[in-house]
Amino acid sequence: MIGSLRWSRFPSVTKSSRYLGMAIGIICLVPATLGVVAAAFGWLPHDPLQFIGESNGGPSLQHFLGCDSLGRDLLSRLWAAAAYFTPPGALAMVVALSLGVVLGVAESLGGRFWGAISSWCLQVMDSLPKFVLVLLVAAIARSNLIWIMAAVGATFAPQIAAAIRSSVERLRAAAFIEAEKSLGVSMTRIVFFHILWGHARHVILAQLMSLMAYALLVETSLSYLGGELGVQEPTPSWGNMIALARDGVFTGNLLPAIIPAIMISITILGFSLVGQGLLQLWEERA
Amino acid sequence: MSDSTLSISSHTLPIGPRSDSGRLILGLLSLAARELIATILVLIGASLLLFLVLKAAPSEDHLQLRLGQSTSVTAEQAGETFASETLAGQYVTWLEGVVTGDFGTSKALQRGRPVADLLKPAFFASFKLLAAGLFLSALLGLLAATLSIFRSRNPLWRITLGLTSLTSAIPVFLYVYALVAGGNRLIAWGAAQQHWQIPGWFPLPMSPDFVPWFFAVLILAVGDGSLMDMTQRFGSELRHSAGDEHMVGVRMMNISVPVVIARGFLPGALSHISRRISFVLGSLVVLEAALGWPGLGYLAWRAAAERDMPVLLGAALLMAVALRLVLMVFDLVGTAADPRRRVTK
Amino acid sequence: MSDMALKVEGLTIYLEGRTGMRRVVNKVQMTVPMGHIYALLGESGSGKTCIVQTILGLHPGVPGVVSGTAEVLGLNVLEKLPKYVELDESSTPTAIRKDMHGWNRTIRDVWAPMMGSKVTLIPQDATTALSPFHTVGCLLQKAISNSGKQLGREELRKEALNWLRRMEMYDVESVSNRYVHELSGGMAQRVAIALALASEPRIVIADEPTTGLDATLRIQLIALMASMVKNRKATLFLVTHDMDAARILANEVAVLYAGSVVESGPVEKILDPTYKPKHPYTWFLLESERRLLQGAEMFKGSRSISPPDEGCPYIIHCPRAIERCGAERPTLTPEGDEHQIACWVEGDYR
Amino acid sequence: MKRVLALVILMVGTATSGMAGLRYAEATAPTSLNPMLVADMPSLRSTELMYEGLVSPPIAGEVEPALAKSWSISPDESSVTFNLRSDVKWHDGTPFTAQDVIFTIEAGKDPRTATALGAQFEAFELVEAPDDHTVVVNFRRNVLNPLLYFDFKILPAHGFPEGYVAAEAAIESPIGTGPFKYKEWTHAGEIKFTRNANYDRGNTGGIKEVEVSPVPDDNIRNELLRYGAVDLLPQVRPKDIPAFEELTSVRLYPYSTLSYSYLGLNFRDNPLLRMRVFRQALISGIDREEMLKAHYGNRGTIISGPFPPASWAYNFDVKPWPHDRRRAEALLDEAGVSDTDGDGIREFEGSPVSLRIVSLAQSEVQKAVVLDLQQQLKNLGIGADVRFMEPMAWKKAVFEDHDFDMVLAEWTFDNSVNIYTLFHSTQSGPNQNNFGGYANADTDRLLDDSRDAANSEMLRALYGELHKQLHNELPYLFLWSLNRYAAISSRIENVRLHPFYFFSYIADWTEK
Repeated sequence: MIGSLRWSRFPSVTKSSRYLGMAIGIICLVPATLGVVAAAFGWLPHDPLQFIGESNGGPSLQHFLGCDSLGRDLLSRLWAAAAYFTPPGALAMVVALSLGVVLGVAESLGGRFWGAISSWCLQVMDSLPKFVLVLLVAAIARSNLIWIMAAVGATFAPQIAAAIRSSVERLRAAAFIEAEKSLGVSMTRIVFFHILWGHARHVILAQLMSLMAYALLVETSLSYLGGELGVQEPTPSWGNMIALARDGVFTGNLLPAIIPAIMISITILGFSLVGQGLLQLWEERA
Repeated sequence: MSDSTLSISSHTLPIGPRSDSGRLILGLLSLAARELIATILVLIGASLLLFLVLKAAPSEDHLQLRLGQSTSVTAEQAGETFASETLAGQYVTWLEGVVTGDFGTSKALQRGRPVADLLKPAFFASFKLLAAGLFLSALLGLLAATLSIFRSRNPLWRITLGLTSLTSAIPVFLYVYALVAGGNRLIAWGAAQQHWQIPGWFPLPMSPDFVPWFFAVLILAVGDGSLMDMTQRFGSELRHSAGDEHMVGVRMMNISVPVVIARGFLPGALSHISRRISFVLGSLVVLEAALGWPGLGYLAWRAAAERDMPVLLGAALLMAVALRLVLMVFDLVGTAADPRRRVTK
Repeated sequence: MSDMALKVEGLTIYLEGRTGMRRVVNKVQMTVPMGHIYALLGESGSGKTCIVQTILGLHPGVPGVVSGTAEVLGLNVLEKLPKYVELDESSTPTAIRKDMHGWNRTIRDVWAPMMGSKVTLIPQDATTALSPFHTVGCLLQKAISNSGKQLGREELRKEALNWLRRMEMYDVESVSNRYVHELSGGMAQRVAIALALASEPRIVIADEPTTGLDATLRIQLIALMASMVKNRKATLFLVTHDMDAARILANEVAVLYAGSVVESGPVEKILDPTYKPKHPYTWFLLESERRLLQGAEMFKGSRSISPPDEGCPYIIHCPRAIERCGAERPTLTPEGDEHQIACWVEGDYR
Repeated sequence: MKRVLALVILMVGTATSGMAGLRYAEATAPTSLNPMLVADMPSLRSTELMYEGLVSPPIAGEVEPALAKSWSISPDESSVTFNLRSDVKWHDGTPFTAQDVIFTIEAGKDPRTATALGAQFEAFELVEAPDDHTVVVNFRRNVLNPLLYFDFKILPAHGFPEGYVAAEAAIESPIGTGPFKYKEWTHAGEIKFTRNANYDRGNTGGIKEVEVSPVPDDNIRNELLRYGAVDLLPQVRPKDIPAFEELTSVRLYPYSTLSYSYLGLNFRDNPLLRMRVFRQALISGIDREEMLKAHYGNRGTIISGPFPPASWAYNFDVKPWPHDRRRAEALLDEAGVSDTDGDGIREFEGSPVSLRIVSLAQSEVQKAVVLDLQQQLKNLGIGADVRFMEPMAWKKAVFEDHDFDMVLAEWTFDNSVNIYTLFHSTQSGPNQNNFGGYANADTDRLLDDSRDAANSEMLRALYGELHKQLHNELPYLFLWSLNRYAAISSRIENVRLHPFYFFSYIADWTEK
């Protein structure tokens, strides 16, 4: 900053507000994480599939959040849904990361030919609306969440690739890559150590966070809409829980619909806030 | 510039001793021509990708791609001929049909009806909704971004902006659910209490009349993270644009600062909007499906649920075409606004 | 109106860094008479740019000016400036709430009427510092009309082309239709000089105008600037680490080290290699230059700045520091006519 | 507050006034407007608006003249001669002649026509037209009540130059002779009909237009009727009935449809389901009474056999299998289906038992029933996967691909309660009604006999026998028959409903 005149009229976001945002984001992710942990260690209060309580029963000591219209424990279903979503969600991240890294590196460092090819591939992927591509895969794979999430991951590859490309561009501007190359540092090392880890780490992480938010959005939307595209009953998903409890507003049983709705919203908010915080960290560093 | 995905960042424009506007128009025309070619290439790729995804399906769904409108042969015969072709042949046959506006016939939604018949009216309804949603989203995002910068010290505004993030994290389908269930209940309750009359568009999802339509646009503009994304991106674009080094020179020369900020802001903002379209199209599908409104998104969802592949493919392709064209236009506008994007060689 | 173009007194500036408040400029004194060319000499990071920013009102939020005045053409621009830093009893600076409205108001009321007409700037890197959205011709026309002249469209255009010709450029029609990023570095810098002078300013502030240019171009530009400024009888406040430029252009020089002026006076007294410098830092600068030219052995080690809170800022590197230098801060004291020096050690250095 | 809202409303336009005609909402859009291809109730109801048969839809075994003015049955009941109306025109203006009747029957018999009415047309042998307004239909064999075979709708011969009704013809410019003309099928799935000005059978009704719109959400459908956005719901959920009873703007019309719900079983490739003991174990293990109470507020009857309990054919001597968990478990063990590895799921021949249940994703109630069923099966130690599907996909899976083990569905019958196509082994091809591929020689024999029954006493006896046999044999797991209510705005008057075809008397309805 010192050295050349700059007129920055707007002060950048203060540190405290950024960390506040990230902290809120992490807090928002706590309920879902609790669910994943509880399900993984078998700490669910009840079997999420068993009809054990009273239909539309209210909260009680037995059932902390009450029961749905079939008498299944709501809390157990909420947590089990988080656990059920996690592995496919992680798969989406893996697919997006691997595809994005390969294409992004090929595009920005692969020379004319491979650069053009992978840039074309990325543009093709980007020109198809993400959700529609997911719908197509869902229609073929029926309600197999693994395939759906793999498709979500694939549609996010351009974002990851873009993060890598912009990192490479910045490093290029700093004549960093050329310098390293001339020093005989291997390409793999440049790519993985300097670009991916050293420079693009935060922005890739931020993109992965927004991918998770989007994946959750897609899964719950599909499960809510039904049509054998999302998660099918009786497997719990926050989306199909709301779908089954839709009557609530008309019959006065609001809880089974509202609680999953809150879960969806805060979890998506959590992912977005954490992603945003990471992105701001990155922008500030650059 | 931050990480802009979609912008094709460097264009070569010829420089001659012409006036600026002449140069600009000439340059933009040649750029448009080149972008059109690129767009066509990308669209061919997109259709290939869709076709291959469908071929990868374990079922016989892909045979539904056969041509359906020709009357000289029956549908079964056409399907058999189609199935007997090679993979490349099938693709070419299908693409040929698509280019001439023959997307085949619906297999489940309205069996026997040409897909193009279903898509055409749906497209315009959806396009209106999409454009309005994006516009509103951009407008609200710009407003929030500006406020977040100028009023960043005011705790009240910061809380308001935090709440904006919160509202934006709510998925579209939840908004629709709340609107349909809660809105109808509210209207019915008010009517029962004689506070107001039952409006013509009641109950909500029935017709895209103006009021429900406006609510739908609002949902599209806010939900699924749209508003949050816009606010954040616009904010960072604005900061970049306003904090750019040239602002020193601009201010020292008494050139209008807002105009320069706007010109620096526009290309980046447009590229963010065009990236957002892909997501908003997804929200549109959910919105229309949840409301049951006629439109491209509704068709796409119904087609996916009923496994009506010709309709789904047609909808996907149509959306891809629209998306690419809008992208192209935005890129041209961005290039016109910022001379730095017209790199001379 | 005072006959001083620029008068800075006791200017102290704090910046908010990652680790907290940092003092970058410490009680700087400068007076630049009308029509003079004044060079502020110092290495990177010594606080030159910060001083310019504060004088020009280019840095909101950040400058925590605690004390001092800066009069530009007799107007104390810092008078209405809202304070962003205050000192407690133990002189520890703390940031206080930044007042955007007050800042904007000050810019509008104080700076805006002067900037671009009475006071102009030659930026360090013209390719990035000028508006990328306007062609060169357009910018020049704007600058010319900033001077208050009432000219018609065609006259404006002609005058703009004249300015380009004055800057020894060819094919001026074509150049005036280009954007700044389409020019080479040297051309852009010429345009920047033209822009700074076209509005007939009283003061031109040049922020390292020759940095980043190759040697031949640098000399050319310095010569050009010298003739242009002298012809127009403008005051030039030159901020640079380029001693040649200072030698050729300036009447007076101030040497800045770590935010403090260590020596100031007529250029021939301070920057003459044959003249014995008074301050060890000035000597260091000149000696470095001499050794470089003669191919002698260079100084070892870095001169990176980490000035102590108290005492002479140069104490770490100073070969003749005495006890007093560590305890008490030297002030500028007159040393012959118009020559001032901040050093406790009496007598010439070497 | 009031003023602001009034302003909004003014901007929006006034409410429901000015909307003439009858609007009704179905859960799913009709899939076909061709009566030959109709396979679901929404389509059946909408085709009833447009088409007519030779005789009116039978009610209590009686028919009235429709396209035929009069008829005479040959003494041996082997042929019927119809005198057709000569003043009837198709909606496109072409006159209606005997050729149309001949075409319809020929097309119905044509194997290329994908119709579910094949068995009905199978009964006809020779159709002749002595002149343009006379048709003689000969039966393949003697039938009990020949007129009841003529409730099919007549299609225009000039609309189908190929000579049969292709599956693609589902909506190709449908033309009929009925009281309403097809106007348009919007891409939203709404179908609009306008009054056929040429229709004159001496009716008194005055409804100008009919519009059907698909509204999948039960609650929204109810709200629509409650606030006058539609005028008619063909069927309301039992649990919503109390709410409608309170409203003065809506009248409930109970109509005893001849219908029941069942779990269809696929006999094709599941060796377990082919075992009668296993099926009996299932019917004993499922608590149907509890389900009826929990999900339908007990508005229905548990059934024991293949006939709707409101029909003349239902054998009340046969009692439904009682819920008996212990018996079910004993039967399962007897069938060799037992839990050998103690994981709660029984194994059969070494592999765990798992059934694929397919259901329409139509409503929450239906979903709840299926999930309840799944849970009950699980409690019996039988695993079950559920797939909720959209209508067309469901139809394809069940009727074409036979890709299921168990399906929750419902049959609605006309007065003849002819179950021949449901259980006869010859009716198990694609798109035919015996989708489960059930084949049993005894059942086939009884069905054949019943088709040839000489008089109604005999038929009743044979059906009683059949009822008993199928009760034991369990080709379906028979569940219950629900009480039906149509809810119609009190704006519509003079309403009379046909229990099966529903809109048969709409030409007499009037609107206020």
